[in-house]
Amino acid sequence: MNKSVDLVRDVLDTQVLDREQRPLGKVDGIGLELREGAQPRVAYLEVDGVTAWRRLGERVARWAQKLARCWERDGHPFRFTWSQVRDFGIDIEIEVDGERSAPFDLEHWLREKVVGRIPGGR
Amino acid sequence: MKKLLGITLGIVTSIGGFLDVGSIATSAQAGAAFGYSLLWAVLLGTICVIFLVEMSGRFSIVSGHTIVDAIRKRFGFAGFIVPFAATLLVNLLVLASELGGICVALQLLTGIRFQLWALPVGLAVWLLLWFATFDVVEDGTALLGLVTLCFLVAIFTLGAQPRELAAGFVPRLPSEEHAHYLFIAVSIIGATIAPYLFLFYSSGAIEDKWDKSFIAPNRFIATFGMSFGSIISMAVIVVAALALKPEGIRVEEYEQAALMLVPAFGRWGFYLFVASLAIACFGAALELSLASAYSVSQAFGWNWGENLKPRQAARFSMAYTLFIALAALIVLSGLNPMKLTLFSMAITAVILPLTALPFLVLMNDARYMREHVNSHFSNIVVLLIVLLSAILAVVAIPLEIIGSK
Amino acid sequence: MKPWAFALACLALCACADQQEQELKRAASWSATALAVARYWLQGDLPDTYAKHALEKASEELAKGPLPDASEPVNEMIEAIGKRDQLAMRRLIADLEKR
Amino acid sequence: MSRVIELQRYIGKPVRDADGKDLGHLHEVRAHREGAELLVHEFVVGGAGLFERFSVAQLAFEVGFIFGIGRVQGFVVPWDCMEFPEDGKPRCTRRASELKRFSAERPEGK
Repeated sequence: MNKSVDLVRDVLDTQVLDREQRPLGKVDGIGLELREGAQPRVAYLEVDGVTAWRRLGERVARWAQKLARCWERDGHPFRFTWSQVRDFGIDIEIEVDGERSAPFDLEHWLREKVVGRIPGGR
Repeated sequence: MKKLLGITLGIVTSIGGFLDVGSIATSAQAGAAFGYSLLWAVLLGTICVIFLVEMSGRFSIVSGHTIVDAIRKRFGFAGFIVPFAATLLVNLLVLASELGGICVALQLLTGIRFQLWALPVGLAVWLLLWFATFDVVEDGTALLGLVTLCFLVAIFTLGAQPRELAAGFVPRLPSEEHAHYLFIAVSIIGATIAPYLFLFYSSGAIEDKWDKSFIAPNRFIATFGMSFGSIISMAVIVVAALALKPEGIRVEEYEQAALMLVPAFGRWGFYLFVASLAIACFGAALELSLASAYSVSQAFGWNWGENLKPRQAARFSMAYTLFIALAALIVLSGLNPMKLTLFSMAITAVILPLTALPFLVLMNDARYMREHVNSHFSNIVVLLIVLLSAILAVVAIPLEIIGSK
Repeated sequence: MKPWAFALACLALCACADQQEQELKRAASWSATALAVARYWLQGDLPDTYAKHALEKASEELAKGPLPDASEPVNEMIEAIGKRDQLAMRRLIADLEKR
Repeated sequence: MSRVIELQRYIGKPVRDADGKDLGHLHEVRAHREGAELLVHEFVVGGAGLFERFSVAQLAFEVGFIFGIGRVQGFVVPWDCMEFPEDGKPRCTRRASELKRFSAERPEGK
């Protein structure tokens, strides 16, 4: 894998896959740690719908937050560090089990509340 | 051998899937009001859609991405959200028109008002998506869609004059009713270059796991599939011109369009029209619901795929469920189906640049396309037709609104 | 007066000028529709349910248009279909053609 | 002391140089791998290829690129000359004249 990485072109809004290649979401946010006298380092990469909507403005983000509260298990967004990245190319593959991570909260909520109840949704 | 099957299937599905409520309604009105003189609009739309469909197949094959997925990555969330929302809204209007088309077909058959059919028809479309897999949905409806070939047969039984037909391909304004002529031309182009067509095609290429060996077949499918499909659309114009125009019948409601196959097939004509309308709209409704669920899932990075059971892709399945429900409500509200269809097609032409141009940028980005980037010729063709139809639409819609008051 | 407002105004003007002409055209189209439906029905090419439904639609539109009296023969056509009275239908077709 | 910023909120924002002159929009953040870390070495300001908000002008600009109209140009700002104040407006501590310029036919390919 080549050394240089452009954070906007190659990382932001890139598809994130979990250990079993299942789509987890897109990189909606990048946490950059600014340090005194040392190069800024990427502290975390974030996959969270509300973070994405916040890029459009605070009002939109508040709406997204209200909505997300119904299915979010724990309040804070899903973050992973660069060291967890296993493969980096067209998509970013990370060492995480998607099923149990925050981005799948909506998926689980829908499965229990709606899909599970409809016959044939097995 | 598998490739050959893939190609023939690709062409068949494009023929069956090409015609929808938009092409039937706009072509019927065009033929009845202006005879052959709007054939050029279908041709123009077809040329553009051939390029766009070929490009969307090549894009998925080479980059491994779908279009929506890549537009977000290339332009960022804030840059992508406006074209995305506009396309979704138009998809909803077009889906409502498709469901409306099925309900009207049932109204013609039974006399029961179309609104009462809205929920049962919405449920039928939803049930097929909920229980069937991608192949059944795509291939089944397309094979049924071949019934629309009856319009082609009707041309020969009604004896169209080739010389007059050719004249229809030269664009020229009629002596009067310029505004309405322009509006129908734009609606035809919007009906022919429906964004969901190439978004669906690009997701299908990923779903069918097309690899590099499919680049040539993809070009073949796009060219022949779309051209055969558009020939049927042109046939509807010709049949309307031969069967309705001489009688002085202008198509304002589907009840009038339903007469157009009677001169060619007698008692069967009416039933063939109703079957074509219902099947074409049913196929298009399925494709449109899937295309919209695909684009929402690809925009937010959810797992997607019609081959996945609803439990495996709950967000994807709920996306098309919500979409169908909203569209059914629009039909239930009793909006005039023909007017809704024509305006949805015209609005499709207005927002076409918002989808086609970002896609054009992607097709010229070496990071995605490597050596398969677009040729200058296809860039120019797509750009010209897309901008032309958008400008025409922005002019035609207000005139039509003023005219019809 | 902004230029586009001026343009819109004169567009609206010429639009209503041919408004009456549009109305006449629509009425002619709907009566032609009624005639076609009646004729095809006589030849046995149209099912009764559709024929009645299309004629109801035609008479509704004609009643709204500039020649409302044209909707009377169309209403009688609907009854003719109900009674399957082909003779009356032929007479009504002739009557509507004269209008 | 160190501070963590949400980088995506600065992307596409206008960047001022030491004299307050507008350098263009923050367009790219170039980093490289150091062991398990990802360290930023420079910022690219100005140029095109990024929508802060969707704008028809930006789309026209991008389409122009396809036909070779217009060029991508801007400045390369080393990591230690870029500040990210709380007000969300990135600032460069050097003057435009002191910065390395870049100019390319179209957004650089991979």
